[in-house]
Amino acid sequence: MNSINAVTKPKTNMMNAITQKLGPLLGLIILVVIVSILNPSFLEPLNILNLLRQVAINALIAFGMTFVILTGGIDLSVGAILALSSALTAGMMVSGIDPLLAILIGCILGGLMGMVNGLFITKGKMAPFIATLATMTIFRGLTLVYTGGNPITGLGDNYLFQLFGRGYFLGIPVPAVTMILTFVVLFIILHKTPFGRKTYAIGGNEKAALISGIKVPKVKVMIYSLSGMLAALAGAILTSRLNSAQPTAGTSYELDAIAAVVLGGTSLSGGKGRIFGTLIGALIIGTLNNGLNLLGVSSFYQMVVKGIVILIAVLLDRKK
Amino acid sequence: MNSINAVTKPKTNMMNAITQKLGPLLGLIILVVIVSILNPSFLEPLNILNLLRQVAINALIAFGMTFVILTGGIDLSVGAILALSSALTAGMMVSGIDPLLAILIGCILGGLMGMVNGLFITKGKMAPFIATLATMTIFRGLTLVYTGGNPITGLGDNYLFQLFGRGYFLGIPVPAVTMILTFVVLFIILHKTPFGRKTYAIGGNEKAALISGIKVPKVKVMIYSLSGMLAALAGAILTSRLNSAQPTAGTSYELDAIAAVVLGGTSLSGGKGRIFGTLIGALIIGTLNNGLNLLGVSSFYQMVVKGIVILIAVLLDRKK
Amino acid sequence: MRITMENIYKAFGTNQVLTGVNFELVDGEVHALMGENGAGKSTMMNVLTGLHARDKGTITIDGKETYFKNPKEAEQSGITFIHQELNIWPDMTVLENLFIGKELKNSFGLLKVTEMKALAKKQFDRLAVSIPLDKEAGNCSVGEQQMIEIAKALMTEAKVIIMDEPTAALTEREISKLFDVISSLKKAGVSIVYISHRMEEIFSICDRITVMRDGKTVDTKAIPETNFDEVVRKMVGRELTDRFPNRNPNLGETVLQVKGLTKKGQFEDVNFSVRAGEIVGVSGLMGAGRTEIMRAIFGLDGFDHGEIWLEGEKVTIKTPDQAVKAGIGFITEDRKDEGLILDFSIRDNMVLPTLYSFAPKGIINEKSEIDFVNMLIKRLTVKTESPDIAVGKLSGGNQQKVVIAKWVGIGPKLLILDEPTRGVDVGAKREIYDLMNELTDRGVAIIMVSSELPEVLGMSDRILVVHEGKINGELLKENATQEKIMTMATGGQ
Amino acid sequence: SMQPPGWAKPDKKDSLEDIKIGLSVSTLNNPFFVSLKDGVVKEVEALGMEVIIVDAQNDSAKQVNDVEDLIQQGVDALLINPTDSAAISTAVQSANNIGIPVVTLDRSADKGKVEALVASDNIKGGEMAANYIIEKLGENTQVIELEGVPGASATRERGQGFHNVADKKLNITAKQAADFDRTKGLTVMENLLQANPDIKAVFAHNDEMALGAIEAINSSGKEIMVIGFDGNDDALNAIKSGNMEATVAQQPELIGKLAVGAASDILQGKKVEKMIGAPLKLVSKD
Ligand SMILES: Nc1ncnc2c1ncn2[C@@H]1O[C@H](COP(=O)(O)OP(=O)(O)OP(=O)(O)O)[C@@H](O)[C@H]1O
Ligand SMILES: Nc1ncnc2c1ncn2[C@@H]1O[C@H](COP(=O)(O)OP(=O)(O)OP(=O)(O)O)[C@@H](O)[C@H]1O
Ligand SMILES: [Mg+2]
Ligand SMILES: [Mg+2]
Repeated sequence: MNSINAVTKPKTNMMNAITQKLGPLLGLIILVVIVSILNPSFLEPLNILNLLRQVAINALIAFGMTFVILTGGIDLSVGAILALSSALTAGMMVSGIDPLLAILIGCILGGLMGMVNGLFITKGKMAPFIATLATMTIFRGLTLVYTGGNPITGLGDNYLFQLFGRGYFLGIPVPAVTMILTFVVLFIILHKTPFGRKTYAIGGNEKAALISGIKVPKVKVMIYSLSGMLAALAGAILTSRLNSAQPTAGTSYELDAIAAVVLGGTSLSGGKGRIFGTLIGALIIGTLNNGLNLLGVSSFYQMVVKGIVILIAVLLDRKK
Repeated sequence: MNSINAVTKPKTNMMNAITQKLGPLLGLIILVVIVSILNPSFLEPLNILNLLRQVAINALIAFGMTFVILTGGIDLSVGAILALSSALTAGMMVSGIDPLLAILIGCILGGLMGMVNGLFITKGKMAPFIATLATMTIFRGLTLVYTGGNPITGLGDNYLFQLFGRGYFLGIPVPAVTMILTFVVLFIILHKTPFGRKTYAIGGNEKAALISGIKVPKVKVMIYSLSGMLAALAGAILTSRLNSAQPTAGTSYELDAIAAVVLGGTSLSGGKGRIFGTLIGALIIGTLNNGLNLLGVSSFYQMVVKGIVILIAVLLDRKK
Repeated sequence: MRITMENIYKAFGTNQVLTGVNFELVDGEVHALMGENGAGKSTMMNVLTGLHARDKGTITIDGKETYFKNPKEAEQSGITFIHQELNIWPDMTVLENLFIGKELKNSFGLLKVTEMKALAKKQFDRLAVSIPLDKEAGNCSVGEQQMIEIAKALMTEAKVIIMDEPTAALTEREISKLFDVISSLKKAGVSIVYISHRMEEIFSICDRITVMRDGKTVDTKAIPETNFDEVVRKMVGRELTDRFPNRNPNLGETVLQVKGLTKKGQFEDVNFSVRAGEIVGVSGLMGAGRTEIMRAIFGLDGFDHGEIWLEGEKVTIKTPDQAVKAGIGFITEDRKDEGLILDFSIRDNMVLPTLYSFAPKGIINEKSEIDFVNMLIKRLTVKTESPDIAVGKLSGGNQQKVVIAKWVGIGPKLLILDEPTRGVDVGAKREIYDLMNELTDRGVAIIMVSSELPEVLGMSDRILVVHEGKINGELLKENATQEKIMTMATGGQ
Repeated sequence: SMQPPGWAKPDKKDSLEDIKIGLSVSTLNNPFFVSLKDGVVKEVEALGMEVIIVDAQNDSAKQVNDVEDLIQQGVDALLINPTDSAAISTAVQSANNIGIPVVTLDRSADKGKVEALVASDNIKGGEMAANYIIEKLGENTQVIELEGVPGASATRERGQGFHNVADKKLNITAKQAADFDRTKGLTVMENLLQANPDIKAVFAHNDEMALGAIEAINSSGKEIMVIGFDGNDDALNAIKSGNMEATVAQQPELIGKLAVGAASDILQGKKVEKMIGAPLKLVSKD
């Protein structure tokens, strides 16, 4: 018995390691297979391109959320930041500022809003949950004040701006390109630079990180700013896609982003997880949304199915 | 300098202790004073009664949330449980079951939904945030499936049922009476019984609690069940107030409940806080809602003000 | 590097911790810093390295007044601190742990992983540890984690290394390796501040010793000019005649019997028994699996097969509450993480396992609760102003007493003590030993897992030696020696 | 008891000089209701009265609270735009108890005494949309229906009207909720286009979703007729520019205006119609 065990152990260990690394990816593949069997049109190239485009917004927000969650925090304000920065960007465009410049400024403004979160959390020593819950309400309120509850339209017909959300680059939807480029940059930052290590270190053991000379407050402020900036970037894509800024844009996007991060295997208690997982997590959610639509599942049941998928995915992840 | 400090110190300490105990209450009093100066009709008896009635629903949910947060958890599904149990209760009433029996069964069903949360969190070892996020989606979906998206009406005209949400008992709105009775019972449980001590201990240090022989999973399951049951009770009040079950009832009530708990001085990391604070927290939120309406503040600015008040309150609490 | 700290004051709130402490460190010396728990040793070093700001006093380094703003600055100036509390990231790999906050990067700002690996390998070789670099640190035993911390400190090429209880979690083998490293560092001109509660070590490796009491320096002496008793007297403020009390065990019935306990990869075929009134010492090398065995008995982690018998009856213990009901108490090796709720009061901590006995009608009777707590505080001589003080504010020794009190309170049949005196000063240690004696006199059976050989030899009636998850031998007190235990611990007979 | 205690009841009205109108809106996050509110405000100002506005943010329970708060402020008449007609009943009854007249806008109340309902007929609007499609593309055309927020009364009524006609004469190949939201309209439409390549027309329960669907259709390069509901500015522009086929236009400002008129009539003791219709217009390019 014992000798057999000794032999099999490394194997199961390796298996475990593989499923651990591939867990979310495996989930995605299973999902894709099921959906395409039930409705083959899912696999049509145009649908895949659409899917990628739809996923981009959630993925971008979830990338920022990954950093935040890795530090053991949470950012409930991303949806509100998206809405506010989108409204401000559209406002600038309407007032005649060059669209790409407006997007740039919008992203910076988003970053500043994130920075406000970061400062409340570090200087104000507030729990991230409650700090970003409060700023969420504030940013939402400000968006409504700024827009008067009406969408902002008349954004002109700048070609580059339209491309930004609706165009194709080398046959790939521009938002998907943006998402992939952002992913690559963030992947390198997270896994190949000291900043990334610090992110993990803060989430893994904040006190020890502080003692090790990591400027914890600075890193956190940067990470919440990054999260805000990415939300604003997602907002710019949305603005271009809708050719308008919606006052209620991004409602409950924070929950989708958090779900993507968690489905990707990142632990909500911080210090553990990977941004590649988040990409997969976002694709899982996107595939679910797209697939359930294609299958004609009523939106009521869609909610039930989505919740169950999240439960199962996380449970399987825990079991390993 | 030093000697002066040494002399004044004990005093400030006592002051600190007092503001710590009374912090939230002080905040409430300040708020009430400001609102009544700006609009004296705030203090009219009927308005105070209305306020109490309006607060009851949030307070009941927040009481359960207090237990959950004290263990270091969170329950995002309370709003959805409220909606689902309310729909089921109304369904039973329409099908002719005695209204009070229906309410009782509804509360038990709410407790069962909470128990599902508790089991996922303990047996499934899931983070409370993600487990209750998933069940929130599921319960919402089920509510829509059950109601077909339509409100359930035709609840008959049982006098006791109408009293439950709309009536008065000894001149006090019945929901407020329910709230106060529940508060007293929960206060005793939390501060005077072993169960309450265990709740704190789990939040203070779960491992140490487990090793001290506390049945952590059992206590947690009971607490999530309690939270579900209180949400269902709140749902019953709402059903009576609206004389119908609304498929989208309780949307984002979880956030209001969490805000009430945190405003009441309970720490989101668990182990620290008081249910009396939660009552005050709910009254603060209620006063804000009612007061801002009375002052004619536009709903957009109301959101901004509410967010800022939460930030300030929590910041002041941290400073002590 | 020459460091002088003069007349340093430091208070946390109203708690005046350092009250005019003086300390001097010269090149190439190993300087012991001793004192009771809470004397302020760690705090003084935290002030030196900039983790805490001083309230008053001067710090001179190489003749120049220097105040670091944060530990990183101190490290850059050549002062490295191995903290008492392990600074480990359990979810990160050993390699990542070694380089946190000081990763090597190339000109693009990217990590240089190969270089870091090579460097880490070199340090590990020097310390003769063989922990895989890609193992998750959380899967390392406490001892291994301690070695990671030491390696991390050595890597900084520091001129001064402060070691705050570096050996608390180590067994003899690793300790002797560490001592080799210390002497070679000394030869290279590195000076070391060595904080420890293990007396033997101080006299074998240190050059000078500074004793602290109540936030003040009592004395600084060269090691040859002082002796064991003098140091203890200065630390505790009174004479301490013997380190261990006399044991006159009066053995009763067998309380616990473990038969063939096995858990794959952790321990195998563990058989032993403990009698009422007996102290069974459990010794072994770091990571031998002693803690795992105890956790399994207490129902914390399951086991694959085997039987547990209590007072002649076979019992099933799947969860700690069943163990508590059966009359077993477990004092874990990690007091802060598993033993106490640091933010909670002494009272709240002490009554945790006995809550129901104060609430016969469902409501807690606070008066009987307070009486009970006061009785325990008195009986275990916990030094505190009030039972309502948060345990986190007590000194290490007193914290340990609170944990023990918690279990004494249930009226246990069997107490499992895992490293009961880790990080506890000599005075408090003696009090804990007295307490163990008192308990066994009243018929309690005790299992004491300990890495401190003198303690095992001094307190046990019988000694079990664990080697790689198996009990490799059993020694009676009369014929046990350090050498015999070490041989068995390393697999010999 | 179902009545507040005597000591808590407000004092009787002071004077009828300066008339205060209370307006409770279901939400102001939506241009339609913003226009409705604007209509009320303009008319109130024109008549020299005062108005207090509260916004229920689509929460029925909040709306009941809001109405209580309005009553508390001593309004002389209540204009309520209910989030839900069943849920608002109790609030209407509270107003009835104190004798404050209630006019509802856009939706009615199931119970309680409502002096007048000012609304455009959503069911009829749904029918108009279906008939328009039949008229343009003939019977048995494949259509998709984009539904509003599940459970919202506009969703139910517009859907009901549309189905009244379409179930018999059109082929509804798919229907999905897009929550009255432009973003969702876009993604849901993208997905539905994938599953239903042969559809010829889309009926959206509001213009926001219709405009989202149009973005999806444009990037798919297909020719599909989109019909919205509401007639907001964006939609009218889209129709003018030929992007959108048609919309069942409501006149929210008019609804607001008529409601204020009704209220002031009631306060002056004049009789008013129980049901005041605000005309619907089917707006198309031609
Ligand atoms: N961050 C802090 N905040 C408040 N009090 C503190 C803090 N750090 C230490 N103390 C208090 O300062 C006193 C001295 O603690 P310190 O850790 O320096 O003792 P020590 O001599 O290192 O003891 P030990 O031998 O137990 O490690 C203790 O009473 C402790 O409670
Ligand atoms: N949390 C853990 N996860 C996985 N492996 C662990 C864990 N903790 C300890 N181990 C491993 O289990 C083995 C036994 O560790 P254990 O703590 O029981 O040893 P010990 O004899 O008590 O030594 P120590 O003095 O270090 O506490 C070691 O090889 C260790 O690396
Ligand atoms: Mg110390
Ligand atoms: Mg151990």
